[in-house]
Amino acid sequence: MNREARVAHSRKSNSDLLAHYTQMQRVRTFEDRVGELYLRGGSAGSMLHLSIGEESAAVGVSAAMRAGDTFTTHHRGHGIFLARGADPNRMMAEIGGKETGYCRGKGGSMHIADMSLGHLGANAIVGGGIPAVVGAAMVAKRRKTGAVSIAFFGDGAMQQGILYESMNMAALWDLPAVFVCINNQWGMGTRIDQATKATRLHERAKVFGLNAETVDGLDVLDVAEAAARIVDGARTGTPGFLAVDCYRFFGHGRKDKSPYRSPEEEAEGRAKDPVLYARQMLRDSGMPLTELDAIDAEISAEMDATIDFTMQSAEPANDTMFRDVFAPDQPEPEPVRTRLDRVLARE
Amino acid sequence: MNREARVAHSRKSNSDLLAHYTQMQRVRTFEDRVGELYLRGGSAGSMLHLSIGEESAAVGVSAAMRAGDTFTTHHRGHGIFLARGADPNRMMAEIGGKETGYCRGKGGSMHIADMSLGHLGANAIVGGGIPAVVGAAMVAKRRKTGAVSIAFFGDGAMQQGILYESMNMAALWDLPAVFVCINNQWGMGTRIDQATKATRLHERAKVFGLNAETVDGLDVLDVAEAAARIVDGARTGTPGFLAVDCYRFFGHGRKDKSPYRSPEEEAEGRAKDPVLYARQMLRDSGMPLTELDAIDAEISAEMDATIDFTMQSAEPANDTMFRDVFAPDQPEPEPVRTRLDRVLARE
Amino acid sequence: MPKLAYRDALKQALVDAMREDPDIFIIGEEVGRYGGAYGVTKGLIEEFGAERLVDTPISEPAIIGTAVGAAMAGMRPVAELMYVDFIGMTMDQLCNQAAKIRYMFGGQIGVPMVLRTQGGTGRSAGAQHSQSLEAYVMHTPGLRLAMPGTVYDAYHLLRQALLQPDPVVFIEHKSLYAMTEEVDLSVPPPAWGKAVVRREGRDMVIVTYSRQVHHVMQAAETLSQAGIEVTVIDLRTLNPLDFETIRAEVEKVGRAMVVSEGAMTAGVAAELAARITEECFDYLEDPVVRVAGEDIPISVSVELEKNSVPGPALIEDTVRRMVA
Amino acid sequence: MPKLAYRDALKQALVDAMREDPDIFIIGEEVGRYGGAYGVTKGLIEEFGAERLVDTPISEPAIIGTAVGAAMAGMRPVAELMYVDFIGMTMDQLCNQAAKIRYMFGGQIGVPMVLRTQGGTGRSAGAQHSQSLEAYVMHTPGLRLAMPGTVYDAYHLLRQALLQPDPVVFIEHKSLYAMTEEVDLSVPPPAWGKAVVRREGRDMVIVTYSRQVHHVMQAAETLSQAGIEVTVIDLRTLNPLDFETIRAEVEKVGRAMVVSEGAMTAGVAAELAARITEECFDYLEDPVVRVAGEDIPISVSVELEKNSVPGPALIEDTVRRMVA
Ligand SMILES: Cc1ncc(C[n+]2csc(CCOP(=O)(O)OP(=O)(O)O)c2C)c(N)n1
Ligand SMILES: Cc1ncc(C[n+]2csc(CCOP(=O)(O)OP(=O)(O)O)c2C)c(N)n1
Ligand SMILES: [Mg+2]
Ligand SMILES: [Mg+2]
Repeated sequence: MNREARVAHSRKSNSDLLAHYTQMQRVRTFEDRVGELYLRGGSAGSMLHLSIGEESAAVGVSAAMRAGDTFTTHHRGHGIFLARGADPNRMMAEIGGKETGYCRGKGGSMHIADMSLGHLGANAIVGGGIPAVVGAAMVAKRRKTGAVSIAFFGDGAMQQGILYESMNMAALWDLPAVFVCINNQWGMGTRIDQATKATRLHERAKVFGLNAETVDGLDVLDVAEAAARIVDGARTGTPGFLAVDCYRFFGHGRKDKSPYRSPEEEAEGRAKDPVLYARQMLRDSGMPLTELDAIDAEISAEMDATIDFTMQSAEPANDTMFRDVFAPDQPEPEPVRTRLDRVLARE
Repeated sequence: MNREARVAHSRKSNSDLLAHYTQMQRVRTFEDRVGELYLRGGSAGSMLHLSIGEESAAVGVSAAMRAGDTFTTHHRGHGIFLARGADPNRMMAEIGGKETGYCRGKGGSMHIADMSLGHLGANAIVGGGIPAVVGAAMVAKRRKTGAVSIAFFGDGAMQQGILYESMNMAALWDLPAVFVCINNQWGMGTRIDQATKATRLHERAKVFGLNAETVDGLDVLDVAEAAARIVDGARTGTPGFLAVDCYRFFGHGRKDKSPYRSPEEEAEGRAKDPVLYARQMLRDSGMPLTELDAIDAEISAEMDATIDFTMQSAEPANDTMFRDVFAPDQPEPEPVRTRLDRVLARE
Repeated sequence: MPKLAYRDALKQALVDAMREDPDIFIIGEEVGRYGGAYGVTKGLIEEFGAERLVDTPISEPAIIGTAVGAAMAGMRPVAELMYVDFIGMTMDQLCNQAAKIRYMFGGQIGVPMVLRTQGGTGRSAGAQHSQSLEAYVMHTPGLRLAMPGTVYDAYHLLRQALLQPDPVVFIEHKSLYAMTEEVDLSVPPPAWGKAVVRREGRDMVIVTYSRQVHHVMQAAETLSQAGIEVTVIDLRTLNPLDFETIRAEVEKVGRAMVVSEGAMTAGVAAELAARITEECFDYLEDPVVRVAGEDIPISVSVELEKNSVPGPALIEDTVRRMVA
Repeated sequence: MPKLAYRDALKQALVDAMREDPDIFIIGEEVGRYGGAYGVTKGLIEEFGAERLVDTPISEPAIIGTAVGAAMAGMRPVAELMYVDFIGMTMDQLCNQAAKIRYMFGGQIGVPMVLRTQGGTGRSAGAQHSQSLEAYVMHTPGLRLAMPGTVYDAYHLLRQALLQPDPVVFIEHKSLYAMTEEVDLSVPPPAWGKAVVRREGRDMVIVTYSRQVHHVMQAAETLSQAGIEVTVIDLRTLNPLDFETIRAEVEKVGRAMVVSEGAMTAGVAAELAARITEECFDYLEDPVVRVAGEDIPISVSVELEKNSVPGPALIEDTVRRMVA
């Protein structure tokens, strides 16, 4: 769409756009605070991956999802989880490794999940969470729940074989499964065209029999539309694939200064800012800046609170260490110390 | 090509066709004898996979290969190895688990190899031998040997993720690698369309950036032509993929009676007999039947001898058991009995 | 009492469990139409249909991953790996995902799946189809591990595995499928995780599992004729490990040996020997001796294959020398 | 003497080896332009170029498979797995292919590749990035296994690994990269496969490797101040395993403990304890005690992570109680 058509259109779908903007701004602000937590030494985990620049993928696809849908994410999944309704306090606390976190501080940023929101888990293995959606989609289909299951992953995972096995199964069995590749152009220090010659990513899914598209992530409305097509298609039995083109604004991890890419490239990439773009669309369509500022301020306060919540939360107690290896009704694994006590007691 | 054009053509390339026929007939006859060895209880290994019906793939692709080229095969690889010049005696002896075999009786039918002929090994893991050709092709490219490396595998392996990882790397690095899928329509009891919706197999390779074709395996000359295109392309830097359509005439293993497919289907499949077809082409182009019969008889005698060779060969000596776990200059792993002798000697 | 084959006991367990629990389904290569490479699921598709006997493409990593997802979504998959030798393709999904999900996610959810597979030697199937890889599984926190050695256990351990809240790796032995026994399946089984003392003796405790139970029992018979009486413990499950039964027997007898088909170094036998030594040291007259698979790949040659793993003769001989 | 970091010693080994042997090349994710996730290969691409520092897509199974093929074709690849935790995706290529090729093919060819990777805890990297999975490797016939604990060994073991005719899995420890030592690399190293006695004492032999060498040495210092003297054996390689050094020390001292960061059950500590017991039983006053990782996944929480694996306090305390 050209700019004029877009303004007209966004006026029409102004309320959608506002909702998307709000979600995207929440994601962006949350990610800012995560970085802050990290710098304050409050985050557990040496690895922390921010999704700044990718907000439209999280929010646009999420808009096509319903309660009951399930999903898995990769290691850069804060935005998706938030867009699906996560409590930012519990998220931040989990990232901080606190007992008030979603996973009681055991998982951290890369292993966060919430069954009640259909989040079957983030994953620190590139591609590791992909096949689970085939299983979840199979269950949804069999139980006729009408739910879809969506795997979110990065462009790097396009080179993991398990993706093709999973897409093939989804197609073969007509499952309500969707594969969403958040193509931020980089996998650590490897640009997508340094990882593959087949950079038209959706073609790879199409050849396996999936509905497949690529969408530019600049405009969240475009993403939402494409996602609606793909997700609705999956709901009615044709699994789908969506590549969302965007840019990883910062380093791979919080400390990575991306020396492997040029300032020019970064400037160009960051110019494609879906949050700013939505803000401008809203303004262009007549929304007063003061209103937008008010929204931002509210979000800022909400996210500030997550840091306090986290800093005030307790570390998990040491005796939780042996819990949840197996189900609660099962004996816990015997601690090494207990074993040693018994062995050494003989003397 | 229609029949007339084909006859004209085969007359032209009569000498090629005769050579191909001879090779295919050798493969077929060898496979017959393998079955015999098995029934006589002379084969080691409960698993024995015959390539009857697939001879044109082995011979046609082999014709495009040169000395110095390397290859790996799947579990149904006797034909390819023979076509590349294997000594049928040593092959049969290996299948019989004898010390005169290619691998001194340790490998058997599914783990046969010959470095001097570029055979980097058959594999009992579906897809297991595929990535090795990426490595071998990388070495060929770096050393500028002009060699290609070819992975042979079945249609079942098209659903193994490692194939896509390997093809992607070959494309990315412009390697002289070729992926040959011998599509005999079945993987054990699973017809190709029960394993995937994407039955136009070469499309999957094309999307990753490979030269890719499918060829009907009925006419070995067609296979040889297509293989020449694909293999030559790889030699000059564009990796390739070739699917050869054929039919697995018999069961998956020697004992499998294929109850999962209809007699009609089998009859139709076996009607596409590349050996018979080549024979008819030769006859149609004026070759006297007596000459063909003489060739067949010679082959028959050659292959009969492999059984005698095998039956007369010795089993590997028990002390070879610990040999070749590590290089010859390394100590062998200590046998359990030696350990026990030492431990029990204390008393 | 009726005679039943190990293979058929497994099938019966699947049938009975699937009738009771509509959430159980089987997923793997050739499990449906073909009936399983070793015939265990033959005929099941007729009763349960293709929805519950899901024939898959040859995509081991995704088979296990699909089962993980289905288990998280509330069903109870039985994922079949045709040979345990293929576990190497799936260990990320098995060990990084299935085994850790409950823990990483703070106990929110479990992965109640069974991974059915088979291993071991005896069919001259070569280096990539004859391994005993249970040590990988036993070493991985979060996985249960059952290895039935008898027809009765084939049935009951599989039934019990299908009630577990956590992932169970269930490894059958390829050389036992055709073995028949007279069994009364209606006899209530020992609790999940309990070992069984198959024979009692005063001279030696032998701890083992899976097919080696038979090799040990055969050696025990012969030894008995020579006046040497051994206790034979069949572990049945390696996780949970019933160490209390081992302890009780070893403390009575004062001498122990462990027998495993897996490669000796860093294998199951090492764990059992180390554990027995730690816990029963003052009762031991001799070191716990390991009889296990050689630290070599398995040859396709029938003789070399046989000599790569423990057999009754080696077991018998070792006991004699220890007891002497 | 110059101070050198573990990370830089590894780099130096790669540089020196690559200068000598043009067939060596490095292949893996982020090894070239990025310089390795832990900076080990930083700058190498400038000297050796992209042909010898092959940055790959994220395709672990094919990375290992490619290395296997390149090794068979006559070069000497150093395949890098960014975390040993990813080994689960590659175990088919590693254990069914690399480890068995020489054997299956009757000795025709070997697979002289090095798989460089790193493991262990200490960076709060969570359950899928903190494991110590060396037991899988040690259990697999056909693989060599080196685990350097010192800067000197980081250099020399890697140099030696790059001369081996067979596949070597080389596992670094993520918590050691920044560690510096004063070393003279020109001192000739012990032969490949030899353990080193880092300290000698009369009260206890502690057998360990990799980072736990430092925990043990630290405990040994403290114990020494209390008059307890321990012998510390750093295995350096787990395959080959230098049992003769262990035997000699244990026979002198009569008491042994093994320390490993890997999960205890069916882990490396089990193998070492079993082996020592078997071979040195009559010299042992007490059972060989295992101090090892808990049988649980690793938490991201810093405290829980630390408490999941052995540390100096636990080691010291255990020795005290044993010696008391
Ligand atoms: C199996 C596996 N291989 C490698 C890594 C290390 N790693 C973590 S993230 C990453 C890059 C992933 O790139 P992409 O999929 O594009 O996701 P992004 O980081 O861009 O969101 C790599 C190589 C890993 N965690 N898991
Ligand atoms: C990784 C792996 N999975 C499963 C098997 C069991 N298996 C052996 S051959 C085969 C079918 C292979 O079909 P295809 O690739 O088409 O080869 P074909 O037998 O038709 O030549 C299967 C499933 C195996 N050997 N390896
Ligand atoms: Mg990316
Ligand atoms: Mg086939």
